[in-house]
Amino acid sequence: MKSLKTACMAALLTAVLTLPLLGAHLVVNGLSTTLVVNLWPVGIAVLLVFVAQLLDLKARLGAITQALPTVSLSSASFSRHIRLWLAVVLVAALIFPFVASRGAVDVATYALTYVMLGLGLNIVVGFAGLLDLGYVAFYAVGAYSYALLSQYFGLSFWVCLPIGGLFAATFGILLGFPVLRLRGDYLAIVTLGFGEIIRLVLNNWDSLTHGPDGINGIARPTVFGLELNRRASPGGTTLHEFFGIPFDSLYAVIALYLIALLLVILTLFIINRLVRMPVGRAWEALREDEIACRSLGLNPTLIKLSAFALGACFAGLAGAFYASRLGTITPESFTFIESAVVLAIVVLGGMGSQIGVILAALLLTVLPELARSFSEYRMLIFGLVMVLMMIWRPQGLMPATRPRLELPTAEEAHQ
Amino acid sequence: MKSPLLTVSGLQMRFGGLLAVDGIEFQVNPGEIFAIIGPNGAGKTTVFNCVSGFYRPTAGEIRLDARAITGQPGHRIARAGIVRTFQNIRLFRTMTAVENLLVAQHAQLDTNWFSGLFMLPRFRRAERDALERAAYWLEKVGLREYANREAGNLAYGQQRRLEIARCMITQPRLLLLDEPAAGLNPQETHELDLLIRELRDQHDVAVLLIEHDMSLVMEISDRILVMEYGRPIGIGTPAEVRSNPRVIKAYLGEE
Amino acid sequence: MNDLLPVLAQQVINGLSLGSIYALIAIGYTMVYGIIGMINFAHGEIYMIGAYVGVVTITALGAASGAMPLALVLSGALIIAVVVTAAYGWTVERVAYRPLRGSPRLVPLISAIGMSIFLQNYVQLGQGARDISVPPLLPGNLFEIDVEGFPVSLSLTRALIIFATLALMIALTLYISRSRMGRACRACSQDMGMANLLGIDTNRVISFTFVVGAILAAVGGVLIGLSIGKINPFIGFVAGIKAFTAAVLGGIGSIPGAMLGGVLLGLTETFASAFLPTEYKDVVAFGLLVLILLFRPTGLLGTPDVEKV
Amino acid sequence: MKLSRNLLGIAVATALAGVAGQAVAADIRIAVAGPVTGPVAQYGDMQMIGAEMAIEQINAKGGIKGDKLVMVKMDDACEPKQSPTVANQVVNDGIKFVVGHLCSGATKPAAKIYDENDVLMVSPAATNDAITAEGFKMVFRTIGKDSQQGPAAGKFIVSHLKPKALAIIHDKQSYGQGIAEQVRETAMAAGVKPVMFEGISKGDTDFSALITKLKTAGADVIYYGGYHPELGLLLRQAKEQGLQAKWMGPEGVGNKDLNAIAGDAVEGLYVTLPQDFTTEPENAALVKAFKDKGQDPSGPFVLTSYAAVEVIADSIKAVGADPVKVADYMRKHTFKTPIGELGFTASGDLKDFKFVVYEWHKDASKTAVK
Repeated sequence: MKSLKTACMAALLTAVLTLPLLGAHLVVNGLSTTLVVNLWPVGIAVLLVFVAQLLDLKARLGAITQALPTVSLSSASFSRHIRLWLAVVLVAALIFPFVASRGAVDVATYALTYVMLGLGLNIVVGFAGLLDLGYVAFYAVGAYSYALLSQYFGLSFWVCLPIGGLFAATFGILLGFPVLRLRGDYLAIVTLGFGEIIRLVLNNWDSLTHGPDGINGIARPTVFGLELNRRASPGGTTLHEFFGIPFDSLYAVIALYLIALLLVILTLFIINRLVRMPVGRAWEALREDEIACRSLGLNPTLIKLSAFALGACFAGLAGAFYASRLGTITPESFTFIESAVVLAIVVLGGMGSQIGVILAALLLTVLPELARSFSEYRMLIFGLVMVLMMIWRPQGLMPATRPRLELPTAEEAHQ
Repeated sequence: MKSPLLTVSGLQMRFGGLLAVDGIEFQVNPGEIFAIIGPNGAGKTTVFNCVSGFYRPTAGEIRLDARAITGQPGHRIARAGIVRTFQNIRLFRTMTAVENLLVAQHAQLDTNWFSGLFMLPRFRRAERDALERAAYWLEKVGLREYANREAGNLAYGQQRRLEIARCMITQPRLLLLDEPAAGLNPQETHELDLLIRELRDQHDVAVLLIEHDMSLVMEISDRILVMEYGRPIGIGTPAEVRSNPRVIKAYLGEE
Repeated sequence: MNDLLPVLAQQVINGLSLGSIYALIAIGYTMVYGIIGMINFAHGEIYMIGAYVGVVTITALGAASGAMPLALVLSGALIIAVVVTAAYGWTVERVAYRPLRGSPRLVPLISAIGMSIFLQNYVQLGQGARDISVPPLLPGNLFEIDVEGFPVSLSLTRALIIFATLALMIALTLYISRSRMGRACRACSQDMGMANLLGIDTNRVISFTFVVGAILAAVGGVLIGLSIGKINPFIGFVAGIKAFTAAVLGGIGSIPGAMLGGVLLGLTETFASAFLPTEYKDVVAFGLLVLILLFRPTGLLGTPDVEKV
Repeated sequence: MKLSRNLLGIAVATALAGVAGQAVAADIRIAVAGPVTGPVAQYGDMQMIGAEMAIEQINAKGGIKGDKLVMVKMDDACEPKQSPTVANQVVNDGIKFVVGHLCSGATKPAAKIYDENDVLMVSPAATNDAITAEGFKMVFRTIGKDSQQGPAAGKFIVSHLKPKALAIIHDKQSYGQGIAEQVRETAMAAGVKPVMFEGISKGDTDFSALITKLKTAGADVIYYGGYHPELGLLLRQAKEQGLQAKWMGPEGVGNKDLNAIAGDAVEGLYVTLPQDFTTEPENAALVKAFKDKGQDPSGPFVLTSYAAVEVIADSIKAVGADPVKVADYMRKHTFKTPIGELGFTASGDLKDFKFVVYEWHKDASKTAVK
């Protein structure tokens, strides 16, 4: 039982903190600004803090989260079943759009986009340990590359997708070069500045990006050449005409979901391979100790640039898909908050842990949609979760575990 | 006399007003164990940092096999064959011991992405070879059963040996050891002595050593450079150095 | 082009007043970074909270007494804003940063970003997302001289900002160089570990740093509320980044540096919007930040720290 | 056949939430989509009270042949990112009629989804031309377009204000910049070339440098395209720096909050607004109904939202609750509403929508300028 004194002190402090901001509500009506005093929230806050201090809740909560089971992916039993688990999840993901409601499929597609962004940022922040706060810039580059290419040159989605990824990767390298020598927090701020500059340029460069109006009428992806719209563009055939079935926009929603799923599977496949390759190990080594890397002959410049480029490439792909799904994009949807949300996903999931990032992405995008009225508190909870995670579980929900490497027996070894 | 492996001539390093190292001259011949000794703050580690490319010397020249490497970036000097350990061990702590040894082989490994992405046989073979070399070196430093343990969780002595193994796996030509015996008990120091001799004899690597443990230095070094306040005060075989009046004065003070 | 002079004079005045606000907030970044080497990402929000508490107090005092003399309302608002915001500064450090002392560099930074998002939405929950307007308490200009037909003026509130910034800066510099706590701060910024060994209660010093930063940000918040007349829960974000740019421009860790950096940034931004289309003002400010960090991360007055191997 | 819950946990839960939303078949649901939260929530409030009043009054008169109208409030916070999710939710819940969305940026992506799913959308506030420029059949609006409001302001400036040096500023948003461009084109067509055409960034608070630039350019008439927060600051800082000029703005600035920020610097501001129908004699009863509920009917989007609901209700009464038939009916007929006789063009815009120039006063009142 912590001493009563500290509990009272804490309660008093809470009162001082919450009285002006929660207790007195500023109301602007016409000419005058008046105060509507409502002490309820202050009372609740003070009571909560008082009780929490009294029962020393903080320490107890900390202990509970510490005890959360960490499923170690590489424990022998789990790895044998990994193939089975992956198959089950994949089948479920494929069946899902055909059974779930249209709203649920749309939310799932939205979530899959964030899974891709999370996996991409996980390379930069999770593996290479470079805190990139301007990640939304590459998302925007991908989206605008597809939008502009499709509008000015009429290129199809499947042609623009790799181009969008390439453009974003180039911007990744452009951003990477100048920040090579910077340490963690300086790097974070420069990337933040870079993200804001990209958004402002997109918003001000009217001749190319139509500024705030953004770009409208972006073509949806085609499925094996079949268009998903109700009316076919000149020379094209639509999905429902091809199959002779009446038009139902559900087909488009399902098709978009499946494309998103395809992109996520592609991302997972590539990243999983990269992590087991020398370049993947180099990323983690860089995160651990850049000086040691240099002393062993690894060139930190190349490692950083490859991390930035790849992270950006996946954001570019997600951006191109986002543009094709929405049909219209404006600079307003590429603000810093997007970067913060994707960072929250990587942090919550567990930096460097792919399964964790996927779970966190699903959680943080589906939960607010489930309770729309609840969505007002979404960002509040994001912020709080980021702080609490760092205090109680910096390693994240599903922390990555080191893969076990079987050593060849002594006889085979030769030198 | 074979041509020297490493030649350092007129080495000077200035930090703002402070002249940390000045007028350092020495050579390390192939297969030789060369030690640098001197009181704390004599500039030993600064010389090390200049040779390994972490500092760009303000004057003087460093040659490897008669090729100048002064001021080249650290990673290029490492690829040229000069690898080092650090006073405070710099292992990749959350990565496993074997992963540390795989990262070290990055320069030699086939880093072709295409073969890696599709796990082509060329890539699988390269990885298997790297794993075998790692197993060999883990065996050599007695850490084989700790292969999958995180480097940060190993005992202090084990971490020291892993760091040395990590250097050796890059097949260096000159190994720089920065106070390897620091913090080791006599038994571990003796094992270290044997390990260094074995590396020099079986893996034709020259060793440049900074060490305070005089018994180890005198016993293992072929030649020794003594430094004080950044300047050389004596160079030669252990016997010559032991009888050099200036060295005795520096170490034992005036009678 | 002799009529360029008054325009330049007016733009310099604009730049000085804008720069003073950045300087007031930049102090918070510089002190915290100087002592525990961490960017207090939530500092912009502390400034926003200062502005809100100021407006709440002004409205309360204004409404309650009606004819309360202006000086009393203003000083009352400043005092209450400073006290409450200092409490926020202390609490943020105690809750979000102290438990993370000594953990890897990314961890406190991410916690700071989380705290910044939390505070923004916490105020939005309490006061709504809409703009709150502040009645012009101090209308009128300190001076309005006519230079060759072009009115050059400085409003009272902006003059107050420049004066307050100068006064606080001098007071703080003296305090840090003269007082016991000041010496402790300087010791901690050199070597936290050693300072701890020598018996300095480093936790108290760190809390003090956050409180001082919060106090200056609160003053900035109240004065901005008065002079600009519009606040909302998001003003802290951009102001925070710009103030950090000022802190880095002047040399992070140096208090006079924060002042110099703030003024320079204010002038750059003002002349950018004077001679370029105004929409590129922010691009120039962010561009400046990226350039400084690339070519002179230690800033104009900062002390370079050699990377020890 | 629903897959077992535990396998697809979250996703299925969403599906069930969707089904549960299905109200009793007889009622006709109308989704009112706009900014319930976010920085321009006060415009969302106007939309909500307008639509709510219309629905209550229609239900009070027995609804439509016995069926009650049900209002479903949807929040998109004026964010282009959220509006498609809201639109999909509307389609998913089987709602056939939408009064909304409010901001141009959020309306564009939603309009495409509604048109493809035969959902009738009537926006009471989005004025950007591009919304009805893509040949949609189900998209209408009960407010004028930028290309109607811009010229009205441009002509007024040239004919009444006769500027020596016209400056045009906008807030780099699709609404503000759209109207500013229209005003520039109208002015240049009439031979008046603006000396300045520049954007400020939304959320900016310090415009002293811009004001000095306006003073240097000797601007005597300044048109601002955007919402009230930034214009309020511009007016206040212009007064501080002694900039003597006549200001003009679109309906986005025309509300009381402008007075709160700018104080008496707002005196003499010209604003183009939909005709203020609250002063019309036949609306007296309606205005009293709002006042009884403590609501202010004079906001620019209150009566347009009311009218939107009324048009939908009248069309359903005529041809039943099939959105496609309602859309065709709306294009062929005119409707008596509190904002006058409304008729729709093929693209869904109002046939003629008069913007009237008002003069704004520091006590937040406004007088029409002849």
